[in-house]
Amino acid sequence: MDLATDDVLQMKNVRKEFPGVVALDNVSFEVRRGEVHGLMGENGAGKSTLMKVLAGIYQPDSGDILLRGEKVRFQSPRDSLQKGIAMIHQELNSVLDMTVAENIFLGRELTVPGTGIVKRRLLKEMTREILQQIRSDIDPNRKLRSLSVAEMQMVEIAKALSYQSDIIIMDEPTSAITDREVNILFGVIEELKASGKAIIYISHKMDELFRLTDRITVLRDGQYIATRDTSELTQRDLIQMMVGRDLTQIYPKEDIEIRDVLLEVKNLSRHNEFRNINLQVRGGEIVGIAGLMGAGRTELVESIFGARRADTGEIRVKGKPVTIRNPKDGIRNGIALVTEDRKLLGLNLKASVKDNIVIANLSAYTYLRQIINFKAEKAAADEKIEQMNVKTPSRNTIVGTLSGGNQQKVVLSNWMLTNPDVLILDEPTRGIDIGAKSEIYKMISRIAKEGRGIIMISSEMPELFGMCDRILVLYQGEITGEFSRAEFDQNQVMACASGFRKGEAVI
Amino acid sequence: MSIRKQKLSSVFFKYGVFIGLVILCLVLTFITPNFLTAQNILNILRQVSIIGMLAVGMTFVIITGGIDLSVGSILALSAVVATSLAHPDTYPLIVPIVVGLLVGLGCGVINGVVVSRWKVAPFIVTLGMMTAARGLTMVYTNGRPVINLSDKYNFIGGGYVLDIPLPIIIFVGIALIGVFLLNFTKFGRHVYSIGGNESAARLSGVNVGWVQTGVFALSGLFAGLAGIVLSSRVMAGSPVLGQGYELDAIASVVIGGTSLMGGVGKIGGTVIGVLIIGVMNNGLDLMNVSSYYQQIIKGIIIILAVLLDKKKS
Amino acid sequence: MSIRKQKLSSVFFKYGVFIGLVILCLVLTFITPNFLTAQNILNILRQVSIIGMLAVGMTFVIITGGIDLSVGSILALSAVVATSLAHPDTYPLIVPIVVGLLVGLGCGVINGVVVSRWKVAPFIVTLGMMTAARGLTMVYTNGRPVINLSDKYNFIGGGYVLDIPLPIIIFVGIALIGVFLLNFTKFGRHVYSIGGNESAARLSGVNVGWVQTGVFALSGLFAGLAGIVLSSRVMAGSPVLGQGYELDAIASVVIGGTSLMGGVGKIGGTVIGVLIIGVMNNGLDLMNVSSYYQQIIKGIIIILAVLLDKKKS
Amino acid sequence: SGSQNSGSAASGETGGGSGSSDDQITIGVSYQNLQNEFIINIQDALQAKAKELGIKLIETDGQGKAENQISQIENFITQKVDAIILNPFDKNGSAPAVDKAVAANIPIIVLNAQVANMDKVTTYVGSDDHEAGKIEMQYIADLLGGKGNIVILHGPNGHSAEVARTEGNKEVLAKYPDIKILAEQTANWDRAQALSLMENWIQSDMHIDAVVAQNDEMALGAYKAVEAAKLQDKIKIIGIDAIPDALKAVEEGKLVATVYQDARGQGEKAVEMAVKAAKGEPTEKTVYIPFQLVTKDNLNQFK
Ligand SMILES: Nc1ncnc2c1ncn2[C@@H]1O[C@H](COP(=O)(O)OP(=O)(O)OP(=O)(O)O)[C@@H](O)[C@H]1O
Ligand SMILES: Nc1ncnc2c1ncn2[C@@H]1O[C@H](COP(=O)(O)OP(=O)(O)OP(=O)(O)O)[C@@H](O)[C@H]1O
Ligand SMILES: [Mg+2]
Ligand SMILES: [Mg+2]
Repeated sequence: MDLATDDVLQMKNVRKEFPGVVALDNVSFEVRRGEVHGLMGENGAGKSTLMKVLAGIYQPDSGDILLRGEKVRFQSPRDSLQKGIAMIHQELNSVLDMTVAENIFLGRELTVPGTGIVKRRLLKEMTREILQQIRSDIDPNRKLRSLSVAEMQMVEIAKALSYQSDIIIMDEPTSAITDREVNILFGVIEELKASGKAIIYISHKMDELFRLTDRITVLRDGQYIATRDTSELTQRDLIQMMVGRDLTQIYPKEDIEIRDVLLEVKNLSRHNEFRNINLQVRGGEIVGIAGLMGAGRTELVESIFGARRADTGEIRVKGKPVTIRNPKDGIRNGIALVTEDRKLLGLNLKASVKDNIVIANLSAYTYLRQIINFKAEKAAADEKIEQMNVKTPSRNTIVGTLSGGNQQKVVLSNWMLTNPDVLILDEPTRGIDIGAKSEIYKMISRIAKEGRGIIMISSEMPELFGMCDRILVLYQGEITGEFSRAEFDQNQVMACASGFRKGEAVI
Repeated sequence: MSIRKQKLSSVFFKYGVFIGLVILCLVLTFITPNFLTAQNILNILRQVSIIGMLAVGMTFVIITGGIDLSVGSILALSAVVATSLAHPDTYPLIVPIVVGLLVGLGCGVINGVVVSRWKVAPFIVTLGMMTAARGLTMVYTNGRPVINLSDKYNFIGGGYVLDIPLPIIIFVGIALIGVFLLNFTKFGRHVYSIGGNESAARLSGVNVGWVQTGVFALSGLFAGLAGIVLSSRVMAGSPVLGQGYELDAIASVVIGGTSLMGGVGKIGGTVIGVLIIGVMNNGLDLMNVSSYYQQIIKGIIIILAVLLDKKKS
Repeated sequence: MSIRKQKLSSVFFKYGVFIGLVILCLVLTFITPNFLTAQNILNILRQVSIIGMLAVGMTFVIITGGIDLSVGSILALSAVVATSLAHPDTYPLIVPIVVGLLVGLGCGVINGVVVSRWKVAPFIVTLGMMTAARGLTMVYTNGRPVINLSDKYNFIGGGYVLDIPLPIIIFVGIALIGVFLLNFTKFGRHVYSIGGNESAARLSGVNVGWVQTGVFALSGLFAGLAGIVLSSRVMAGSPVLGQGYELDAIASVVIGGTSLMGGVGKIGGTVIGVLIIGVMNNGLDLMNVSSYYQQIIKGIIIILAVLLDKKKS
Repeated sequence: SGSQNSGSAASGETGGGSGSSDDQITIGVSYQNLQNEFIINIQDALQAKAKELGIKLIETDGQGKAENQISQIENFITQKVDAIILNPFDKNGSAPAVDKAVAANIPIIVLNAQVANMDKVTTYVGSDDHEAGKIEMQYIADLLGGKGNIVILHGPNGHSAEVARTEGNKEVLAKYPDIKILAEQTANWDRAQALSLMENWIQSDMHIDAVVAQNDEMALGAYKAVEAAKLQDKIKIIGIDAIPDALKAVEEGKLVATVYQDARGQGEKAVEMAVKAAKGEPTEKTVYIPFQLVTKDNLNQFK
């Protein structure tokens, strides 16, 4: 038997049901030694669930897992870790008040035999070595809380690698790290592959999958669609398989008449976050903000909206200076902010679709500003569900049970109901599949067409280039460049994002 | 077949606590002949009315993800202040009532402001208030009950309207106000939204500080009212009134299906929770079960009720 | 200048509660001549030792994000069972001690199992246990204190070793065990990790159920020990022992900087918290402040200490 | 009522530092629980007497916990008080406090309730709760003519007064086989609890002839339930303590009687004995201040 092509892992006819959802319906899946196996599918297709079954987090309702030909049952993550399966989870899973070393060795602390006493110094040393492998020099004594999101993600990656597992699952590992780190990770993956390990790689980013994987398996609606060699696939085939239809034009950019200035920001500064920011947004215009992770983009827009308070500077809405001290002021002045983290900041996951859609504009559906007008509220919610094409069983469905893309549409609906002049979108498509993405782009275009101004933060260059009329680039809290549509150039924008001023000669 | 079975059990879990109450009542009806009499039902309702008022306010606090340990002490402080103004031939009845309510409201507002402005955990703030308000009550009365109250004042807790004891009517009123505020107003919606996701609520323009202050104020206000009714029922403003009531109120709320994590809960559930505890106390007394065993049973029921409720989801 | 100022204030906030304790002691030394005497210091330490033992166990529970309301009742149950085996000329001393500890441990394990297997909120589980264990205590003793204890048993709470009261030595021992477990062992790491991020801990292979059971077991065990020491100190196994102690223990833990949200906390902080409450009680008694005002002051201090601590971050 | 005057903080005197430096006599007092009206009455008498005699009082509140009282006695010893007055919460639990005072050679006067080690006490001033339990039960037994059904409302289980009063109740009952206890339960000295309990008992078809409450608060709560059920002519209710509210109720015929305990006498005597002991003068071993039955007939003596 040729070991190199032997299936190290087989999942057979796995079924997993959650109340009201069949997350996995008879899915089969094989992984070989020494391959990088991509897993693709729309939001809610069941990718994470399948991997969680493999990692022992969920127990399948039926179906088998064969590891190196042997049937296994995992009752807990511990079982699966012990059998050589490690996972980098889609959501960050760090203990923020513990140190890097403590996090990496959590659950398998080395102890003085028979005493339970942790060998602290040894673990720190080992941590340093592990971090070395991913060319990181983070101090093992630092608390996770003091790290940037990207650093945290790197710690998680280091942790998963340190198990020396045969199978490593990576569920969207690059959604929060910068290009430099992505490249390091890819290097590590190549090494792992060369040493005969199997990597299962989940991502919504096509380019990564084509660059990295040997084979790709596609899931749709909890069902297995197909597994193909990557080399045989085109992007179009893949989308076809995922979405079940052809998606020709992803970016529906339209020419829209640019109108008067709606929002003007002058010399806005906030200590340690951003300095002397000037920007304008006109009706019908989509202004992009590019920059690396940690450039201060989120902080800037949060200050414009009122979620933070700027130290100095001026904000004008339709020419009139306004004071914005809290989100309420922002909303009152016609500004809306779709936050970057919808689960943490955007939604009440325990409440219904309807309640989430109307919350920011609830006053409009009341008598005497307090008593709720149920009829008006329902009508508004239904209208938005229809308009935004939210796929939900009913308006009373609990939002937490919807897929990511649909949750994002609920957030958008909520803000559109406030009828904003300026809509700010912070990473509006992060972690969202390509089908849902294209729908959200369509909505953004439509919103611009209504004469509203849009600010869009994104870490994905193609998205900014595809959608924006103008792009501002932020580097360490300062604007280093502004580009009009005609000037869009990947290299120039990247240079500004890395600290060069626009026009400064960088080849 | 299997679908029907599933449906049945899902009905059971959905209305689990309510069905629990019904079963409890049925059992008691068979065991003790005097359980199901109009008089006894009125008894039970009157007995639960005080804890019930506290529990309605507590429901709001718990839905926002908070907790209020101070209601028992606030009840006592309001009671002694109100009764000290309710001697015969002094002030008109409205004075002790309004002042008593204001005392409760004031304590609640202090709780709310410390929680929302200074961001101290509600458990700690209300633990501090619990201790301090009891101390104030003692200082105000010098440790002695306030006695010699006017007949009008005593009517609040002891009187009847259309043969129904007044405390029951007041409790029902408070419960209805609770339902109205929680389910029919913007304020109520904001209460849920804060408990569900405070940051999201803040970013959606909800004035989190106000709403938090509001729920503690409401809880304090209802505790003040409960203090007036209780002191009137026992015809004395004793400074030791209401000790330990906070735990009964919290237990009722939780038995009624409101999660201590916040975000979910209903006044209707709380009322059922209050009734379960009340019916249980009454039934065990009717059966002359020793108070020792009553405590054991009560402890177990608290856990079981929540367990039953958990199965729902 | 400004940097130095910032540094100073950051030192103050970092060791805020400790500095608070020092200031409190200095003030009392000046006001009351009898405060800073060896005898009085030993007094204070002996007086805080019972709450101290409970607070050490409570620290573990709170760091995991839980809470244990049942320690006062477990203390009483262990005390009455232990004393009932401690009459002169019956069993050797080891028997009441071991049985008393096992009772505490058993109750703690039940708490832990219900929390970790059945996923009921710790507040509810321990509220139920608080009620039920008190009832059991009453049933066991029929409401009467267990008296007539052997001299050996009475030595535990009343004796001296090298001129130091034994309860102090036991408390210091428990605190050291607490420090060891929490900071030097794998178990301690897991305690922090569960409080910091339960799902992360689970995904890292931490056996969350075991650790949760472990912390409640520990809290129960220490409560059992506290029950033995207390009943020996008062030379009687009274069924009303320890009522309300859970709140003092929780207050001490929180004053000491442990967050009710879980994930952070130190035994050292808890010891300081315990001392602050003890010194305050002692000082106010020495200054002859009325117990009513003492309550008010205590309530305010609980809130202020936490507020001070919050400013730290 | 409603007076804002703090009880103990302004205790008697203010001048001078604390402790034993001056020649003024200092007495440490540990009350069982200052949330109890009767104990507060004792406190008032104590304070008044101390003021009259120019004594400095250091007062502490055991808050219903024996261990607190032990701690407080320890504190008194540190403060080198001249004498200690202990009003024990728990017959057994507060006893170690006496040992400590004796070991430190400080005279200890035990007030109002007994301790297990009475032999070590300098002086006992008080009444016997056991006696009170007997008096109330005897009166009810007489009223019922030795035959009938009663219920008993207990104080908090394990509380020394509850223990002693129950013993007294039962001792008398032993002589009357025809008096049946239909139910007995604690209402924790609390009026509201007694009220609910009594309401429930009345529901359960019991034919109650009398309610024996171990204090007046509970008796008054029980009356409220009885009145609401319009049974006030059928059920006789008795309490202990003779608090003002109860005296009024006796006058109005709501309670058949209460049992008077002389708070003032106890408080005053305790201070006198403490002063004597502090000065090294001999004291009586026991100063017994009897309970007295209060009925409509002798009511005026007690107002
Ligand atoms: N714990 C859960 N309870 C209920 N439903 C769940 C749970 N976890 C997942 N689901 C549902 O199962 C389906 C599959 O979800 P899963 O997270 O596996 O999708 P995914 O392919 O990883 O999507 P994404 O690309 O957004 O990460 C979705 O409909 C989701 O709502
Ligand atoms: N709550 C916080 N506490 C401490 N540091 C923080 C906190 N939030 C953010 N930071 C730090 O502030 C910097 C900016 O963070 P952030 O990732 O929000 O920037 P950004 O430009 O909005 O990036 P992006 O939007 O691409 O994620 C980072 O260094 C981050 O670690
Ligand atoms: Mg996923
Ligand atoms: Mg950001």
